[in-house]
Amino acid sequence: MIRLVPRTETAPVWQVATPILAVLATMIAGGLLFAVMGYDPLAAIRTIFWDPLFGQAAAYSRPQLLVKAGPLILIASGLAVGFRAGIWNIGAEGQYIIGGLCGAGVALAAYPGEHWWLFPAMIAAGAAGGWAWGMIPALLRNSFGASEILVSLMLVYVAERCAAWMAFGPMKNPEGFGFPGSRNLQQYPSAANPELIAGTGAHWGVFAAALAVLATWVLMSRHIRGLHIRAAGLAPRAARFAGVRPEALVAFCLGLSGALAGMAGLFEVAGPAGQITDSFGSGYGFTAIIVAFLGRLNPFGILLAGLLLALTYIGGELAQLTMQLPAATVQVFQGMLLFFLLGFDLLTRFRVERRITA
Amino acid sequence: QDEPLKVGFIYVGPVGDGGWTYQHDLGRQAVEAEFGDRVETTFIESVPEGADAERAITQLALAGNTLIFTTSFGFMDATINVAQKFPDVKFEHATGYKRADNVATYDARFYEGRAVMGTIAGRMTESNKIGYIGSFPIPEVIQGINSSYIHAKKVNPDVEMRVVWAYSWFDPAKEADAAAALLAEGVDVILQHTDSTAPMAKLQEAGAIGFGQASDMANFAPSPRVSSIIDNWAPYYIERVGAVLDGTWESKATWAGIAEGEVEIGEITEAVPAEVKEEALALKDAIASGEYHPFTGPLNKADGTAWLAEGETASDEDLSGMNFFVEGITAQIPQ
Amino acid sequence: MNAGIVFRAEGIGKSYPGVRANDDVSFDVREGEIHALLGENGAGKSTLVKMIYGLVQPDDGRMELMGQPHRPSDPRAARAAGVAMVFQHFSLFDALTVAENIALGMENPPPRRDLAARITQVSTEFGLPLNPARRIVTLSAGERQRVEIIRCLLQNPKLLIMDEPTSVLTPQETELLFATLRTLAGQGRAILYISHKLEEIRSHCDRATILRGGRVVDSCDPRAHSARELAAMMVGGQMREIDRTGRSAGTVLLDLRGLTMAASSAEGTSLKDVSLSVRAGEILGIGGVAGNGQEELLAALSGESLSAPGSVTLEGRDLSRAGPEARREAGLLAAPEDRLGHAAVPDFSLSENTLLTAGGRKGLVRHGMIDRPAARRYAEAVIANFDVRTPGPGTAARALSGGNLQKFVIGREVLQAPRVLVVNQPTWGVDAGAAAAVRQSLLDLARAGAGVIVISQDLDELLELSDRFCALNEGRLSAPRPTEGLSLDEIGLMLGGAHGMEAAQA
Amino acid sequence: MIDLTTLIPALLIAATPILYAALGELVVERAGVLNLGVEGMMIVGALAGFAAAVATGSPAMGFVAAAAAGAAVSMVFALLTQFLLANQVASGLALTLFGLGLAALFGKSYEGVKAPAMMAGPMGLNWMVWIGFVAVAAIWFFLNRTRPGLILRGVGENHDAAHGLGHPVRRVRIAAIAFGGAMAGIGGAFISIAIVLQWTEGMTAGAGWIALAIVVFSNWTAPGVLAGAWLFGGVTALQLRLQAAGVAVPVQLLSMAPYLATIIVLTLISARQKFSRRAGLGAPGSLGQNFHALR
Ligand SMILES: Nc1ncnc2c1ncn2[C@@H]1O[C@H](COP(=O)(O)OP(=O)(O)OP(=O)(O)O)[C@@H](O)[C@H]1O
Ligand SMILES: Nc1ncnc2c1ncn2[C@@H]1O[C@H](COP(=O)(O)OP(=O)(O)OP(=O)(O)O)[C@@H](O)[C@H]1O
Ligand SMILES: [Mg+2]
Ligand SMILES: [Mg+2]
Repeated sequence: MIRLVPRTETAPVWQVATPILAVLATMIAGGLLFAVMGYDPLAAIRTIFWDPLFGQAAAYSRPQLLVKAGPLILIASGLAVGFRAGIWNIGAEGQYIIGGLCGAGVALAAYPGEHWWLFPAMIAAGAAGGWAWGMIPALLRNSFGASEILVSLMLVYVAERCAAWMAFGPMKNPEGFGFPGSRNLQQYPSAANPELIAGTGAHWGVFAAALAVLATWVLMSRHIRGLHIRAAGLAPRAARFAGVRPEALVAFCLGLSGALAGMAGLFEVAGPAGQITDSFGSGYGFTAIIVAFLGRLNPFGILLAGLLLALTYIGGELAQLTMQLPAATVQVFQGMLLFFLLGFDLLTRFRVERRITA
Repeated sequence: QDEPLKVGFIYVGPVGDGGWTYQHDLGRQAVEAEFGDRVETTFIESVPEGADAERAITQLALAGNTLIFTTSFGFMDATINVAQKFPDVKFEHATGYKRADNVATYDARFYEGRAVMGTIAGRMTESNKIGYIGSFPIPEVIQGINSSYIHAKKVNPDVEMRVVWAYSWFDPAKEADAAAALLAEGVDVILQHTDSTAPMAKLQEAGAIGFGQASDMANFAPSPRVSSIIDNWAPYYIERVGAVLDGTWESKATWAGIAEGEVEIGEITEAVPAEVKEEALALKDAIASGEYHPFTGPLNKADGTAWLAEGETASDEDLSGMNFFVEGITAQIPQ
Repeated sequence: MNAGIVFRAEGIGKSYPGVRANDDVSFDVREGEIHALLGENGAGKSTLVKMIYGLVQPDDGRMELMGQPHRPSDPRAARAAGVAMVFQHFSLFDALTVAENIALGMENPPPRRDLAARITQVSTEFGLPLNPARRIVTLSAGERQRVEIIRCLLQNPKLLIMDEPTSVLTPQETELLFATLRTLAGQGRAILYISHKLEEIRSHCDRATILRGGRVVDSCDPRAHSARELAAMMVGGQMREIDRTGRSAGTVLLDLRGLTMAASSAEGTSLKDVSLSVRAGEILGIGGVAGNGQEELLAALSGESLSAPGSVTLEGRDLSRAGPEARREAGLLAAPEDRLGHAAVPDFSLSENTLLTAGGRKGLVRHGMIDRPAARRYAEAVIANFDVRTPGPGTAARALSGGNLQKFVIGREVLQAPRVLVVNQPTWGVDAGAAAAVRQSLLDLARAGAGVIVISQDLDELLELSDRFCALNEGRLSAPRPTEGLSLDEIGLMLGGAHGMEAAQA
Repeated sequence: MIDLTTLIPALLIAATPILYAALGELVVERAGVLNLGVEGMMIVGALAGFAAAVATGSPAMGFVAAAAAGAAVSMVFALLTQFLLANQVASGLALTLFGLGLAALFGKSYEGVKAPAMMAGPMGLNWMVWIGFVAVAAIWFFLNRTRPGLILRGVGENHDAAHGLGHPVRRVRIAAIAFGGAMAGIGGAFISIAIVLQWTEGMTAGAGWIALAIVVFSNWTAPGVLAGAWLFGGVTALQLRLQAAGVAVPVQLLSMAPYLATIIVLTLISARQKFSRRAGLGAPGSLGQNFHALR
C-alpha cells in the first residue's frame, strides 16, 4: 500500500525535479497520443521540442521564442503574486486587451506627431488601463464580497467586445477603406515597439518581462511584503495578525497583475501585433495562468515555464507545417503538461511511502 | 524534372469549419489535382491574426514555399511585412487592399451572388419581411445587405429588411439564436453572412427558407436551403499557380465574380417555383455577361442623400469602402 | 470475571512514522464508571480513543466490547457496536441544523419529524434542551457541546468517549455536563474521559489511567491524589513550582476608554463600552466563556481591528487607529488563541514565523528587506529559551505539537520585550508541564516591568496568574476586582453566571 | 414589440445547456469541490453526444454518451484533486484546456456532419428542456430531503467532521465530481444535438464559465440555479431580439449585456450575503479545500 506523509520541511530537490519529470511524462504521453493518431512520435517530439531551438530554421524561431514568451512571462509574474496570496485573477486576458486599447488610444490620439515622450506615455496608459480593469473585481470583492474569479473572467468577455467596438468604431483606420482595425503602430515610429537588438526578437516587452521576473523575485523572497503575501495565501488570519490589510492586499494583487497584463497588451499592440483588431486578445492572458502554475508560482520558474510554453507553441506550428499535425494537438499537449505538473507537485509536499500492510 | 513548386496556405480557421477556410482548402486541393507532382502544398490552420500570423507566414517562407496564399483580411499587415523580408517569394492576400511587387490581392464580388439571392428572397417571402444575419459591419457584408435588399425590393416593393449582427464569422449557437430572433420578428426568409449551418437548423424547424453561404450547405436542401452562394477559389488558385510555373506571375488586384466562376450560385431547389428560378438565373446570366451591374442607379443612401443617378453604376472604389445602407433599409450600421 | 467490564484493551500498539504513539496499552473500563485518561500532549490519548472509535486501526493487540471482540473498520462499525465519541475539536457542520448534525452522526436516523421530536425529548430529559431547527452557527459553545452529546446519546451507546470536551465550557456548564455523565453512568454505561484539567478529573472521575510516551504508566483513583501528584505521574518527575514573587504594580501602561466595536462578521460579538487599564508589572485576567467577545477584544488590541480615536492608549500614545505593525513598534504585542492559522502560518518554517511579528522590534527586517540569518538566529533563541521541542528553526509550524507551538508563539512575543503583552487562551489544550512553563514566562515578563493581559476560560489559570480579574460577557467587561480572596463561585457570577444557562433551567 | 410567446421558448432553450452544467457544478460545490473545468467537460460532452447521436441516429443515445464522456473526463480532475491533492483551481483550468483540445482533435471527422432531428416534446420544446426542470426538483429533493444528500452537504461543509463521523469524504466527492461531469456533458450535448445540430470546434463558447457564475448567483441552491439560467438565457435571447426588432441600441453594449448582467447580479447576491444575517451561509464551508485523512 502507498501512503502519503506530509513533509515537515520543503524539499528543494523535488521543487526542481518535478517540472522536469512532468515534461518527460508529457513527452511520453504525448508521444503515445501522436502514435495513436498515426504520426511518428519521435519525429513529432523532436519537431516540437528540438527543431525550434536547433533545427534548420532555428535562427528565425529562437528569437520568436522570446517574442512569444515575453508577454506570457510578464503577465504570469503578476498573476503568480496574486495566486500566492489566494487571489485568483483569471481575467488577465481582459486586462491585456484593455491595456492594449489604452496604449493604442494614446498613440492614435497623438498621430501623426512624433514625440519622444509618446512611447513612455503609452506604457503608462497601458499599465493604467490594465490596472483599472483589474481594480473592478478588486473593488467588487472588497466592497461586496463578489468572487474575483468570476468577475475578472466575465470582464474578459466585456473587454473583447470593447476591442471589437474600437476596431469597428472609434479606432478604425480612416485610411482603411472601411475595413476594421486601427492604424498599424509599427509604421508610426514614435509609437512603435521594434526589435531592439536585431535577430534576438527582444523588444521592450521582453525587457519588461525580465525586469518583472527580477522584481517579483525580490518582492516574494526577500521583502517582508512578499512574506505577508505568502502568509495571506496560506493562513489569511495569520497575515492579518501580522499587519496585512486584506482589502489593500486584494487591491495590490489585482492592480499589479492587471498593470503588468496591461503593459503586455501595450507592448504587443505597438510591436508584434501592430494594431487593434476585433481579435486582439489572443489568449496570452489565459495561457499565462498555466505558465504561472507551471513555474510553481516562482519568478524564475515562470521564466522557464514561459519559454517552455512558447517552445510548444512554435514547435506546434512547425509540426503542423512539416507533419500536418492538427492545431488542436498542441492544446491537448499543453493540457497534459499541466496535468502532469499538478500531479507530480504532490512530491514536493508529501513523501510517498510504500508499506506492506498485514 | 525540376523540384516541385512549393505553395503554402495560411488559414484563419480550422480546415473543417465547413465555410470560409474549408472553401480555401478545396481550392488548395484543386491545385494539387491540377498540377500533380509539379506542386507541393502545405497549410497551417487556425492561425490567429496578429503576431502569430507573421510568424506562421515566415515559417512557410523559410520552409521553401515560393508562393503563399494568406486567406484572411486580418493577415494583411503580416503579409506585407513578411513580403518585405522575402522579395523572392510571391504572396497572395485575400480580401485586402495593400499590395507590393511580390504581393497580389484577390477578392470575390459576393454582392453579385447576393443580388440573385435577393431576387429569390423577394419573390419567396410571404410576410414581406426578410432577415439578414450579418457577421461584422465591414464593406463586404454591407455590400451584401444592400445588394440583397435592392433586388428583393425590385421584385417585391413591399419588402422589409431586418438585420442582426452576430459579431462573429462562426459561432453556431449565436447564429442559431440570431435566426430565431429574426423568425420571431415574422421574417420568413433569411440570408446569412456567417459560415455555420446552425441557422439552417432553425429555419427547418420554423418552416422558413434560407441560403447556403460560403459552401453549398447541401445537407439542408431542398428546404430550408433553396440555393446558395459559394466561394470557389479553385479557378483563381489554379491560374495563379500556373502563372508562377510559367514565370508570368505579377502583382495585381483581382476582384472576380460570377463571370470568372469565383462566385457560384448553388443549385436552386424545387422548393422555388419555376418562374422565380428562371428570373433568378436570368439575372445571374445578365451579371455574368456584364450587361447588368447590381448597383445601378437611381439609388439613394439611407439618410436620403443621392448616391447613383439614373443608369449610373457604382465604381469599385465606392464599393470597396462601402459604409452606408441604401434608402429603405431602416437598420443601423454599428460604428 | 468479565462482569461489569464494558471495554477492555490488551496490548494495543500503534506506530506512526518515527513515533510509537501507543505501546502495549492495556486497561479496562467498567460499567457505570467515569474513567479518566491522563497524559501529556502527545502521550497517545487521542490515538488510543480513535482506535476504539474505528478512525485508526491498531497495529497490535486486541480490544473487547461487552465481551465481544471489537475491531471496527470505521466509525460506523464502532457506532453500530455501541461506541460513541465527542471529539477534541468540535465536529459539527456550521451551516446545517441541529437535527441534520445529529442525523449525520447516526446510523439509521428516524424520519425528519420523528428525529426532531426525539431530540427535543431526549435533550429535555437530560436537562440540555435544544431546538432541532437551529443552525449550529447561531449556537454558543456550550450549546454546541450539547449537540455533540445528544448526538451520542440518541444512539444509546455502551461506551461514551469524550476527548477534551470541557475546554470551552463555563464552570456551571461543566457541572451540568458531569451531572449528565453521572446520570448516564447510573444507567450502566461506561464513560472514557480525556482532559488536561486535573481539578475536574479529581472531583468527578472514578478511575484514571495514565499514559506517558504511549505506554500505560499508572492507574489510580484520582480522588486519592492531589493535582500535583497526578501531574507528577504524567510527566514522570516533579513539577516545578510557579514563582509569583517579585512583582509590583507601577504606572499605567495601557488604557482602554469606552471601546465600542461592531462585530466583524454575522456570527461575531460586538464590544460594548469596554474600559480597562493595565499597569507595569501587573497581570490582568479576563475571564469569560468563548464567544463573548474575547477574539474581538484581542483583535482590537493587536490592531487587527481599528477603533474610535482615543479608545486605545499606550503610555500616552493613542494607538486606536494604528495597525498591528505600528502597535508592535510602540510595544503593544499580542498572541491570539488559535495557534495554527492565526498566531502562526502552519506551512511556514519557524524562522519565517518569527517574521510575522518580530521583524521590526528585533531588526529582522530593514527597509522592508528580510535578514534571513537574523530571523533564523531569533527562532533559535526562542526555541532554546522556551524549551520548544523541535528539530530546528527550519521545521514547519504545523509539524509541532500544540504545546510546543504554543511555547514558541508565546516565546516569540515575550523575547521582544513588550511593554504590554495580550494573550488569549495561552494554555488551551496544552499539557500540565508545558502550561506551567508558559505561565511562568508570563509571570517573569511582568516581573521585568511589562503589563500582561491574560484572556482565558480556564479560571484556575486566571486565579493562579492574575492580580486583578474581570469578566467579559456578551461584549461587556465587568469592573476589575483584585484576585486575592475571590472564590470560584463569585467568579462564576461575574461571568454573567448564566450565559447559556437560562435555557437549561427553563 | 417583443413577442413573449417566442421569447420564452428561446429563453428556455438558451438557458438549458447552462442549467444542466450549473446543476452539476452545484452538486460538486455542495460536496466542497470547486471544479473550474466545466467548459472542458461541456465541450467533450458536446462532441461525444454528437458522435453518438450520429452513429446511432438517436439523440437520446447522444445524451447518454455525453453524460458518460463528461463523467469520464471529470475523473482526470478527480484523480488530480482527490488522490494527488493538486490545487483545484489549477486542475480545473487544465481540464478546460485539455477538454477543448481533445474535443477539437477528435472532432475533426465530424465537421460538416448533420445530427439526427431532435426529440420534440410538449410545446414543441425538446424533451431535455423538460427533463431539466425535473432535474432541478430532483436535485433540490436529493440535497434537502435524502440521507445521501445530507451526507454530501456534510462533506462539503466540514470534511474533517464528516470523516470523523465515518462518512467516506473522498468517495462522496468523487461521485459528485462524476455527476457534475455527466451533467456538464449533457449541457454541452444540448448545444450540439439540440440547438445547432452540428459539431464545431469551440462551440460551447464560454457557456461553462457562465454556469460557474450561476452557481454563485444561485447562492448554492437548485431553484437559484434555475433562476440564474433563465436570467442569462433571457438576456441572451433578448439582445438579439432587440436587434431584429430594429431597436436602435448600440450592438456592442447589447452583446456585453449578458456578461455585465452576470457581474451585477453576482455583486448583488454577494452583497446580500455579506450584509444580511438572514441570507444564510452561502458557500459550503470546505469549498475548494483538499482533504487528506491521516491514518
Ligand atoms: N496522524 C499522525 N501522523 C503521525 N504521527 C501522529 C499522528 N497522530 C499522532 N501522531 C503521533 O502520535 C503521538 C500521540 O498523539 P495523540 O494525538 O494521541 O496525543 P494526545 O495524547 O492526544 O495529545 P494531546 O494531549 O495533545 O491531545 C503524537 O505524539 C504523535 O507523535
Ligand atoms: N502528519 C504528521 N506527520 C508526522 N508527524 C506528525 C503529524 N501530525 C502530527 N505529528 C506529530 O505529532 C505530534 C503531536 O501532534 P498533535 O497534533 O497530535 O499534537 P497535540 O499535542 O495533540 O496537539 P493539540 O493539542 O493541538 O491537538 C507532533 O510532535 C508532530 O511531530
Ligand atoms: Mg489529543
Ligand atoms: Mg491535544
